Amino acid sequence: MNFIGEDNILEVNRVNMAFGGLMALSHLSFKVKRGMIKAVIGPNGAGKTTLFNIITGSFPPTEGSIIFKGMPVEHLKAHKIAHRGISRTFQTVELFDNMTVLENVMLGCHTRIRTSFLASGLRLPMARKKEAQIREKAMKILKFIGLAEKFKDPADSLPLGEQKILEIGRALAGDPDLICLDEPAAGLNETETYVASSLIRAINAKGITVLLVEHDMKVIMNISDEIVVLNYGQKIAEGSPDQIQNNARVIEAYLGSG
Amino acid sequence: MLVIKGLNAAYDNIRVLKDVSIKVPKGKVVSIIGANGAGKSTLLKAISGLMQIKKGSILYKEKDIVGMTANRIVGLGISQVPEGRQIFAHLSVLDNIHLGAYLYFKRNNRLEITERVHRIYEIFPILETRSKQIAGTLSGGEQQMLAIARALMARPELLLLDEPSMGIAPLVVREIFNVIEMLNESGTTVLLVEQNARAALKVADYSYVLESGEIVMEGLAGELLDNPKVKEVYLGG
Amino acid sequence: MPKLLSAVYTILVINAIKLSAAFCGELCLINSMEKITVTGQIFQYLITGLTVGSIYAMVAVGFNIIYNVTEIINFAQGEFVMLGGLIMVFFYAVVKLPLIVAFPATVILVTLVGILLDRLAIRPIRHPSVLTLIIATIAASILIKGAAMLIWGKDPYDLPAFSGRDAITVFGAVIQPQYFWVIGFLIIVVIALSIFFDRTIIGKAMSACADNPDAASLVGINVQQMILLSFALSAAIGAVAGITITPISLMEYDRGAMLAVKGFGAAILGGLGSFPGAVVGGLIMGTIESLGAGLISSGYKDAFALIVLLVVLFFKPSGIMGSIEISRIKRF
Amino acid sequence: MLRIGKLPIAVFALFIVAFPWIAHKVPPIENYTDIMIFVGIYCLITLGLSLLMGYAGQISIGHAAFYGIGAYTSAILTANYGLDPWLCMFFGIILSAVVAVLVGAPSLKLRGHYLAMATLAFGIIVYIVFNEETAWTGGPDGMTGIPGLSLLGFAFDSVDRYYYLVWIFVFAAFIFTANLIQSDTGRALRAIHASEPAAGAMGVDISGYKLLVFVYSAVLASLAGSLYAHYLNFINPSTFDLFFSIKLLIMIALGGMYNLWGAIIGAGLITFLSYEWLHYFEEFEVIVYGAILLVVTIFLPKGLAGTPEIVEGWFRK
Repeated sequence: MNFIGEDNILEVNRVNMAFGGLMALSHLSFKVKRGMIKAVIGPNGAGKTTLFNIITGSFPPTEGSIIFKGMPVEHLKAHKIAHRGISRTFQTVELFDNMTVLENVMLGCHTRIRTSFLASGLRLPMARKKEAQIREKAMKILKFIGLAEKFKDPADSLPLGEQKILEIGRALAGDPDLICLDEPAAGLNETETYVASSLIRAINAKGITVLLVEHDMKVIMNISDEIVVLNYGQKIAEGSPDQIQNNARVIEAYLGSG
Repeated sequence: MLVIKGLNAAYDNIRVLKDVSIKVPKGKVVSIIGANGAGKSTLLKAISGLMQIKKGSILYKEKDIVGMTANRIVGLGISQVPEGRQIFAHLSVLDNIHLGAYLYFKRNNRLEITERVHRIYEIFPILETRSKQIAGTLSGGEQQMLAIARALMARPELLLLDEPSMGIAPLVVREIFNVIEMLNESGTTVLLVEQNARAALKVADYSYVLESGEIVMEGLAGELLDNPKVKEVYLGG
Repeated sequence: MPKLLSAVYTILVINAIKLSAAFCGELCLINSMEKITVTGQIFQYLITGLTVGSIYAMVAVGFNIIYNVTEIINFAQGEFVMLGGLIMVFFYAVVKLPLIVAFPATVILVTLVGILLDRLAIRPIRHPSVLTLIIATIAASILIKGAAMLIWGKDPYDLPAFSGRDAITVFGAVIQPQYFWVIGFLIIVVIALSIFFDRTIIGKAMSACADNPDAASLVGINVQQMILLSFALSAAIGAVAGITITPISLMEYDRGAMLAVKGFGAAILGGLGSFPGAVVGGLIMGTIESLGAGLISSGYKDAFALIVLLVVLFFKPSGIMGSIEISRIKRF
Repeated sequence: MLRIGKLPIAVFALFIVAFPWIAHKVPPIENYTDIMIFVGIYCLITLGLSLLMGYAGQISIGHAAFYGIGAYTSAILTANYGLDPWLCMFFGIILSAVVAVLVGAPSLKLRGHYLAMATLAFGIIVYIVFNEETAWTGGPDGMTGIPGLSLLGFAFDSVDRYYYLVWIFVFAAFIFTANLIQSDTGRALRAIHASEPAAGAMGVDISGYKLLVFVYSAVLASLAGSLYAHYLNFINPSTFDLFFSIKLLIMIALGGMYNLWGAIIGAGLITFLSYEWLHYFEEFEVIVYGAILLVVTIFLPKGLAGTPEIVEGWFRK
């Protein structure tokens, strides 16, 4: 499907999310333009991960809607949303630790190339052809993210920096239109952070829209086109990195002075 | 106060620490910086008894504590604030704080415990307003404060902090480092493990750099801040 | 195909007829025996249900103790009850100890079995996962059952009621004095445990172990000791349940599994981990079973409780008194 | 761990083909062909269970129920209605699949202990039905007069003939399952085992796959039940009790559920134990099972099929 003239790939419309009596998000609205890198920042507990979970279908919002490529998706389950073209990574790495590096990325292709239960069980020629396709595509992605040499290693044997990169690779394998990255630099050192930010730029250069949550302000200011700031589930500011850095409310609630 | 000599540790035959030797003098803040996976957390776990040691000695007040279980080491005056805010998520904030003084409860010092809780609330006023809340519902920054508060309840002479700034908003990080400085001024010795090298070096007196399980550099924190190699690798140039 | 359809249809019809016939039969029988009224009969089922329910409640409490400390479901929980009954028989009938001495002796012995269970089956597992823990406790339950069969054989055993068998009649229903013992012990156990877990620091320390064992040892809690204590406590409660129920319903070597399943049903129904929930769950479970067996079909007696268990699991797995918020952060 | 090599399959196939011939030549094991029929029947169930438990990570302690549904459908429809046995086998499979969907859809939303208890309760309920519906099942006394199998006039009426029939089914199931594991479907199942949130985010239909593999394992168990009924020509409920479900658990735990060979090894060992070698233990039998299960859980978490890995580990040291 092609949405020529669709300016916004994602719209978050007046989303409310309540857990028990606690409001994790209240009346949150913002838009993500196709092809940009948009960052969501805010203190812990501001609702950033909750927002990601709602966008990617872990649970539906209490109220409000999420419009992706012009269609509401807030009621869909996670795998349906993945099929529509939203992919994600997790704050604490969620790799499949019972698989190799290659298999992790191969699974990422699941949204695009799949074989049916019967076809795989009977190992029909069609299933074999698809399996070869999947493998080829996964290797290509591993080369792109620079982990091709480690394709046979168990995923959990990689150092954290590479695990985070691999998770991004796995998310890329489904050819998403929008990729949501939950703290891609958390726990990484300067060098690893640099690798991760370059990768995010490279992904964006391929035309994939990026939505990311991050604490590392250097990463945020360097790579994002627009920033949304959350505090206690509410949007307190939105704008370019420069605007945000000089926004009085943001300084007071999040960045601190000096 | 704490002297570690030739420490070796391994997970499933993969060596994580190789002949690590460090010293933590009484009343000082010592920090260990290094990349992820360098073995920083393992080192702290080895000291606090959560991790089995292959070889080497850990002398605390001239007494070897290698092989002691974690719950006994706490009794000697070493408290650890574990990585990733491991509070008791299902219990209330006050229960969490009380459990920090578990060993004192066993000795039945009720009055002293009330006093200490009071003192904790002075340091972290936000915890007093949340004392009835289930700890798992606190924000990340509040959970980190709670984890520190819980460790302080045991009246440690040596406080081990594992990545206190990880995943926390910059504003709260500053607050937490202020608390560390304040604790040190009131006499607590601190051993700090941090990814955030700049903050760690600012607050510390002395520092070690850990790379792939080995100490590759050490020195006064101020000197390391100006060291070109440290600058390049850990402070981002 | 039509043949099959008609077969299925016949099955349904026959069952429906059987059910209603059984129901009418029961009522007719009651009418013909003028001494027992319908309400009396139902009251009788209720009393029996509450008594059996108290035992399920105690099994559920045992589940909860271990679960609250370790997040393990101990599939061998029912074996403690069985052992309680049979060891009591041994002390009372073979060693000829008086009741008052045999009782604590039995509890101590079963508690030892609980401690051994932890030391020999749970602690040695190096990388415990839900699956290995389930398998280990099932293994232990088979072992205990097998040992019981070797020692006591396959016959059911009886014990004298604690305060005689002179029944009291209320509204036409016969109440054994032993019923009061069962319910009394349940009340004592639940009150004591609630105080222990909510008010004492050791109780809180035990909950902390379930939450985060590493963090618990970092504040000075001896986690292994707490786990051991939880197994000991829940074995002791199982023993009490077994000793008090034997005079009413006898005891044999293979009762453990069914008691465990129904006790678990009670625990789930009330909300896993909650002690008041265990009591409510157990009583409901026992009542449904007793009414179902009495009014619908005695052959399906065991099935009623299990169907309730499934319905609860399918529609409200957090139970009627459990907290969804808390069950969401649990590991297992 | 995952590659199922062609060579081991060929060697194993050769062994299975030659087995009856060898058994005839060696008097002490002459009756082993008969036992091997039961091994094959149990293999069908354990193959499905190892896919369900080992690969997809979903526990079931109620598969005796599907085994029983297969057996009783075959028995009731042949003995009481004179339907063709193959047709009955098919009906059994359909019925098991339907029951598996009805029970599996709500159960598989549950995790860990809850799922274990739900399947356990389901198994016991079905067992009670077998006992109570006397008009259909003959109650505790069981049913007789279940006919044997024949195809196009060829009767599987000798031990050897039935042996080959059963093992053809086993091989088909083995190859189908092995293909599944090495495909996109197998990866999806392992992904669910490792992390449901991540699997969902990567587009894996979690509840769909869980149900699919649950139904698949139920179908295999039902097939096994039908084969059992037509071989023995007699069934009674005690074959399908809780202990049988536990025995299945022992089989895959002993063999190793993370490897398809484990399913075969486990089924083989436990069957020979219970039909042949455990006679010496008599009443101790149950204790032996408990001890095996406990020892395996503690010392061989990956079962016997995992021992090469352990040995390899020693050498690396």
